[in-house]
Amino acid sequence: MEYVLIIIAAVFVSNIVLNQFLGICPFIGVSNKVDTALGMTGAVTFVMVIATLFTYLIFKYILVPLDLTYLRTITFILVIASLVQMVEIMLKKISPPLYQALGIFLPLITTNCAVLGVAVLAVQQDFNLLGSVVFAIGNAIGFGLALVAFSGIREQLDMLNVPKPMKGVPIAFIVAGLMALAFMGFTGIV
Amino acid sequence: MNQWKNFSKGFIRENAVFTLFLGLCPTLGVTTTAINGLGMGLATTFVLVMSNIVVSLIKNQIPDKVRIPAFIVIIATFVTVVELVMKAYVPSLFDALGLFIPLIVVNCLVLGRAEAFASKNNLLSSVMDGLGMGLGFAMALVALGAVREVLGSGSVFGLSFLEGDGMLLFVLPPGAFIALGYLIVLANKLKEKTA
Amino acid sequence: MGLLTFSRGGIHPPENKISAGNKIEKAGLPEQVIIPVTQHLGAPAKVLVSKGDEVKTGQVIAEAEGFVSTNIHSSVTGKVLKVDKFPDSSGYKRMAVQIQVEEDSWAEGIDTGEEVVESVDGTSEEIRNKILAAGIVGLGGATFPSHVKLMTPKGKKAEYLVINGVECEPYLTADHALMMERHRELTIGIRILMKGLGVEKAIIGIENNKPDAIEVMQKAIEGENGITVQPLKVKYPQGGEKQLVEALLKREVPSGGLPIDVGVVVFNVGTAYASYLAVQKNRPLIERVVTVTGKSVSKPSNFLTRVGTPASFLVEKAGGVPGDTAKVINGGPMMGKAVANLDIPIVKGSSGILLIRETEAKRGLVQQCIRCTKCVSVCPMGLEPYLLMTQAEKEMNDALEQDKVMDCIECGSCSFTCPSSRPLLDYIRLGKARVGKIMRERKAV
Amino acid sequence: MVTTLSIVALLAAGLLGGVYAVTKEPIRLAELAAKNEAIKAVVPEFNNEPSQEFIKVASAGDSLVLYSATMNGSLVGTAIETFSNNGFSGEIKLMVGFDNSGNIIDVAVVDHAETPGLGDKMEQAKSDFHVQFQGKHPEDFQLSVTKDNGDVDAITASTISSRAYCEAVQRAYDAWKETRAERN
Amino acid sequence: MNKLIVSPSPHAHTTESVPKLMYGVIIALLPAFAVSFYFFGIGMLIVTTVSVVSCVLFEYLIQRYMLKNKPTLLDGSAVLTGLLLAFCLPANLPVWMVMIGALAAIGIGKMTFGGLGNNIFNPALVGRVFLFISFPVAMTSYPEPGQWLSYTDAATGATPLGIMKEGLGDSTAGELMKEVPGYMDLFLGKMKGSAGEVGAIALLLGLIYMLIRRIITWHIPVTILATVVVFTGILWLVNPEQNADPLFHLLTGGLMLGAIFMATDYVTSPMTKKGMIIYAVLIGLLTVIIRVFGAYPEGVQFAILIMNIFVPLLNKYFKPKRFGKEVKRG
Repeated sequence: MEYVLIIIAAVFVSNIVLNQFLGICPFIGVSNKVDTALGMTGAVTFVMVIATLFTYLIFKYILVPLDLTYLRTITFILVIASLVQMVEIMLKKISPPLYQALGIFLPLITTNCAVLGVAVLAVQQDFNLLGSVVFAIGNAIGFGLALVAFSGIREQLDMLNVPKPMKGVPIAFIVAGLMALAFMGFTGIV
Repeated sequence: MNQWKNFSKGFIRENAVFTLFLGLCPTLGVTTTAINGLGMGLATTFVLVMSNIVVSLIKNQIPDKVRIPAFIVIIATFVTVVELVMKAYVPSLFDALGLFIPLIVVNCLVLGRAEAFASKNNLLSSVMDGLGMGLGFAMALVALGAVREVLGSGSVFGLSFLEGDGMLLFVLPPGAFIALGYLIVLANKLKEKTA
Repeated sequence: MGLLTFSRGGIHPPENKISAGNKIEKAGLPEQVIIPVTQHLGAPAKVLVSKGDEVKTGQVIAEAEGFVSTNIHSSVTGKVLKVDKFPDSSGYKRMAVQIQVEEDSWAEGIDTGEEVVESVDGTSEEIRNKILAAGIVGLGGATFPSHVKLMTPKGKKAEYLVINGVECEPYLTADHALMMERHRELTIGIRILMKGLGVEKAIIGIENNKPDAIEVMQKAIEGENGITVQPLKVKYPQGGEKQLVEALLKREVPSGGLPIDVGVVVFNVGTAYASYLAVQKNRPLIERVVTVTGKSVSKPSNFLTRVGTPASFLVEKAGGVPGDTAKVINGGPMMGKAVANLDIPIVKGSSGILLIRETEAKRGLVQQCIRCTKCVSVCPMGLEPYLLMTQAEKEMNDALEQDKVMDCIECGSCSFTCPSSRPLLDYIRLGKARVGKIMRERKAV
Repeated sequence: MVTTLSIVALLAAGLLGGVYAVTKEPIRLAELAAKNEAIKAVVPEFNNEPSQEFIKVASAGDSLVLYSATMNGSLVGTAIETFSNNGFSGEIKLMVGFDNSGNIIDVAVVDHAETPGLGDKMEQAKSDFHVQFQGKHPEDFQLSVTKDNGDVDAITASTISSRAYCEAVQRAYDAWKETRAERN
Repeated sequence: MNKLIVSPSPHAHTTESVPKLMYGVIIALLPAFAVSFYFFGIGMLIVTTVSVVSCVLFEYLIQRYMLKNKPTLLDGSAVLTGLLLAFCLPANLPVWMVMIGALAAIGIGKMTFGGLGNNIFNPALVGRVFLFISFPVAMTSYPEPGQWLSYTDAATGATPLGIMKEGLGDSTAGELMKEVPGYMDLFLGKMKGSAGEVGAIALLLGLIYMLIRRIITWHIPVTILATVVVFTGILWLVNPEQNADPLFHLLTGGLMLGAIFMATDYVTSPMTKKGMIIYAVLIGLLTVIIRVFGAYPEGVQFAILIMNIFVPLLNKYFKPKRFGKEVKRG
């Protein structure tokens, strides 16, 4: 039950994009088409969960015992960067179709602050190992939900007559704002 | 002249937030007030200038293959420096900016400048570029913070001019997105006029 | 349980069947006729006559060229004035034969008598040949050569013959009049078509707004084996063959397919009547019933008209062009074509000439789509016209194809129903043309 | 290639180690100062280091921290860091100061996530909500909102936040009572 | 002969038009307006007038001076937005707040996207939620019904839903029911609430009118209400002490107004029947989830806005049943 609540909270109540402002760049950048958004979601989920798992272990069993917590930021980003590299190489070998689908998104993920953000939040909030992984899964779902819904809206906007000055990024922000406004309805359900 | 260009382009023409749409997470996340915006902007500027300096100094020593990891290490180092210094000397601001200080590491603006500018230009240009881009970024954050503060809390830089509250929406996440959306439109108009 | 009808969408435009109940009148002979050699879908027929030739009524003046093509006959007796390009019903200049009318003397071998010949002789092949020789095409408007439809493709089996007596277009009453006055001949025509197809069962579908026709036909088929009359709920476009087959048999013709894919062949009542004349009387298709109507028309009528008669001749007969006429339509208001003038000739596919007043003809100001979903809910093919229109506008051809633009039957229900007066069908046609071209090119590769 | 990267990493580590060493003490002091600041807000003037002299009391699966403030060695007040999990948006952390007979001196908010404009009025800087607690003794001042027949006037349109606030104060008082013997 | 018009088929057109549809909805809102005028008097009139006038004015100004389009005021959509916005505000809301709400509704919710037909979110709801988040205190103090000319502070307070939300936990639903008006009053609209959302009976009349005139179909409103009844019914059966009964949920708050007039907004609801049903079921579920588990006593406005987000996806993945897919060729 506790884990279900973690997921609900991460997906709806404090959605990583709409409430925490993490991962805005891909949210704005990779959301023109629903298909791309789905691909990005897959890639982010993959990396986010693995990265959170690794960083959690490193933090708990290396940095904390050695009193090196001030190296958190630098360690985490290196872990994530090398993870992305490894995932890329492995995917290419193990599952070319999956690589085809996710490959182009992988390099973008290194600088996706949602991944680093979730890793940092997971250790900050003192979850246990399973809790951290569940937390990462929840946030990945939250990211995906916002991204895919948003891309649906943008696909529709492409077919409508958005005023010229609003086209592109500005209207995307307004839509994101209104999405965040709607999501405020979830306040307090967990 | 040339250096002035390197410096000034970051304000409007290549403004990180309004034109290049980089570093949006902190832009939205910390700008509940103008002060927070300024703090974040300056912290980012520091990291940006320092990493630009280091990168332009050692650009010839770094093999291409490990360029990106090296840059990330350099940036992360300066981010941690900022983190520690702020924690020690301005703890309240550090609390307000929270998670977004470590996240400067993944601010595409910083890595982007290191990669696109500092690794190809000399020291002085890189400093000017970092300073301009950073201050432009800070300016955008202050602008957004000011708008949100005025509308949301009825105050500017903490000075209250309104009895009671403003439109709370602007302090909250939806207001951040909406205010930024309209600011970008405004900046575009401005750009058209200056161009 | 209510009456049968098709399941998706549909609309109820005002019926305006002003000329219903009027007897079929002979239109008589005009001074000149212009007979296009393309009055059917498929390849134009090859002209056999030239300027100065004397032709007799019912004589072949152009010959089918290829499988999907059919014969063209002279509808009058007289002298060929010209073989040239004339504007056809849609305004395009097409090859046609202009004949100065002298008299009405029929070519040899044609039985011009009125007595009904009951017994249907000959094999199905002989029937097909007679139908080809008589130049019969689908008279519902599609003008697809009928002999082709009678050839069941390999691997398919025809099970039902469906006779289309729906006449769902507002205003038009030609089929209605035919059922009322030629029910006997019609029934024999159905028998002929059944034999030609080798099917045991035939269903005549008639909309419920023609109770007299239903009654008459029910009487006419008494004692016939395997023929039934099925009254249908009034709903446009029930006359579309896919809709009709679904309404009667609950079978859905697959996307991109033909009724024969579900074991059905559909013929219009007019075609069945023409088949009777062709097989039993050797009479080629040179005349048909044409409704001339309109709210201001003084004598709305159903004319038995020779092919090639100028529309103006018929309109004069119906009392002349009313002063408030703003639009002339060749066909019904939903699918007919607006024409630029009345010089166009009546052809095999002409079911009516409709004169519309200014108030009716006006299209509303096109406004923004408000996504009211009315077009989606009326589309009989289950398409999304609002979406197809935008996709066509933005030339999103892949999306158009994916969203089945080619399934559109161009019934116009969407444009009819749009409260924003958006030209949905216009754009969808454009999209169909583009996607059709792409698909053909792909096939060619 | 690997060497350059190692050198870069080594230099980075060196720099960081240096900065860390320099800032370590200021960071500790800053954290202490923050705590003392909160304690100072709710108890009379003291001259000890209450943030160093604390006891923990278990309560509702978590623990409260009691800080004793002394002036020249005699107890002038107890600051209790308390909480409620029933806030509008989760946990609320308060610092409640008690005098030696159990009267509330003042209440300050340490941390909360309540809605701006509504629940956040519980902060001292934003409204006078806290004033009504000053000088009251929980034994004869019912620590619940008037709607629930208590003595606390709730923040407008924020009954839930007000309730949580009362709950946290009550929890602090319970802890104060429980540890009374042990402190004196 | 005059010059003939030549245009592609069809040559017949419906007599419906956008203004007719919009004014049809406005007519359907009149009974609810009458009820709420009866209970809230002059304040209701002021809020409604200000809201409608500001919406029309903002739309005109934005079209004229910012978008530089030809203003399309007469389509009635701005009037409708203004009415709907006013209907979900307390009758004692300060005039300037109403104007801000109208600006948010028309400016952000509608014209930013290009005006009628382009918006993703229901404009009236954008205005309403904007105000609700921005001015939470003013937006949650409702006047007692039956005050005609002015409202006294003492007689303002929470809606029946608000009383239920705050009371449950410490009291049982049965005890709380004594603090709210009886069912008959709830049905007729005699309760604290937003100006136009009281008066279930009047709103239902509006629904019937719109169904008869075929302005909307039953799918969305009926499904939402049914979902709410089923879901709250289950909760009530499981624990009647801590959950209000389905009838209470049905008659209170903005549920009727939302289900009948807001969720059915053409522009922001799905295009297919299947999509509509899913959309409506989820609105019903979210409404109850927010009401029962969330922080706010009322959830229908949020629920509709949330589902507005997913309408493009519903449209993308729930297509109408195409003709002739079932039978495979050959």
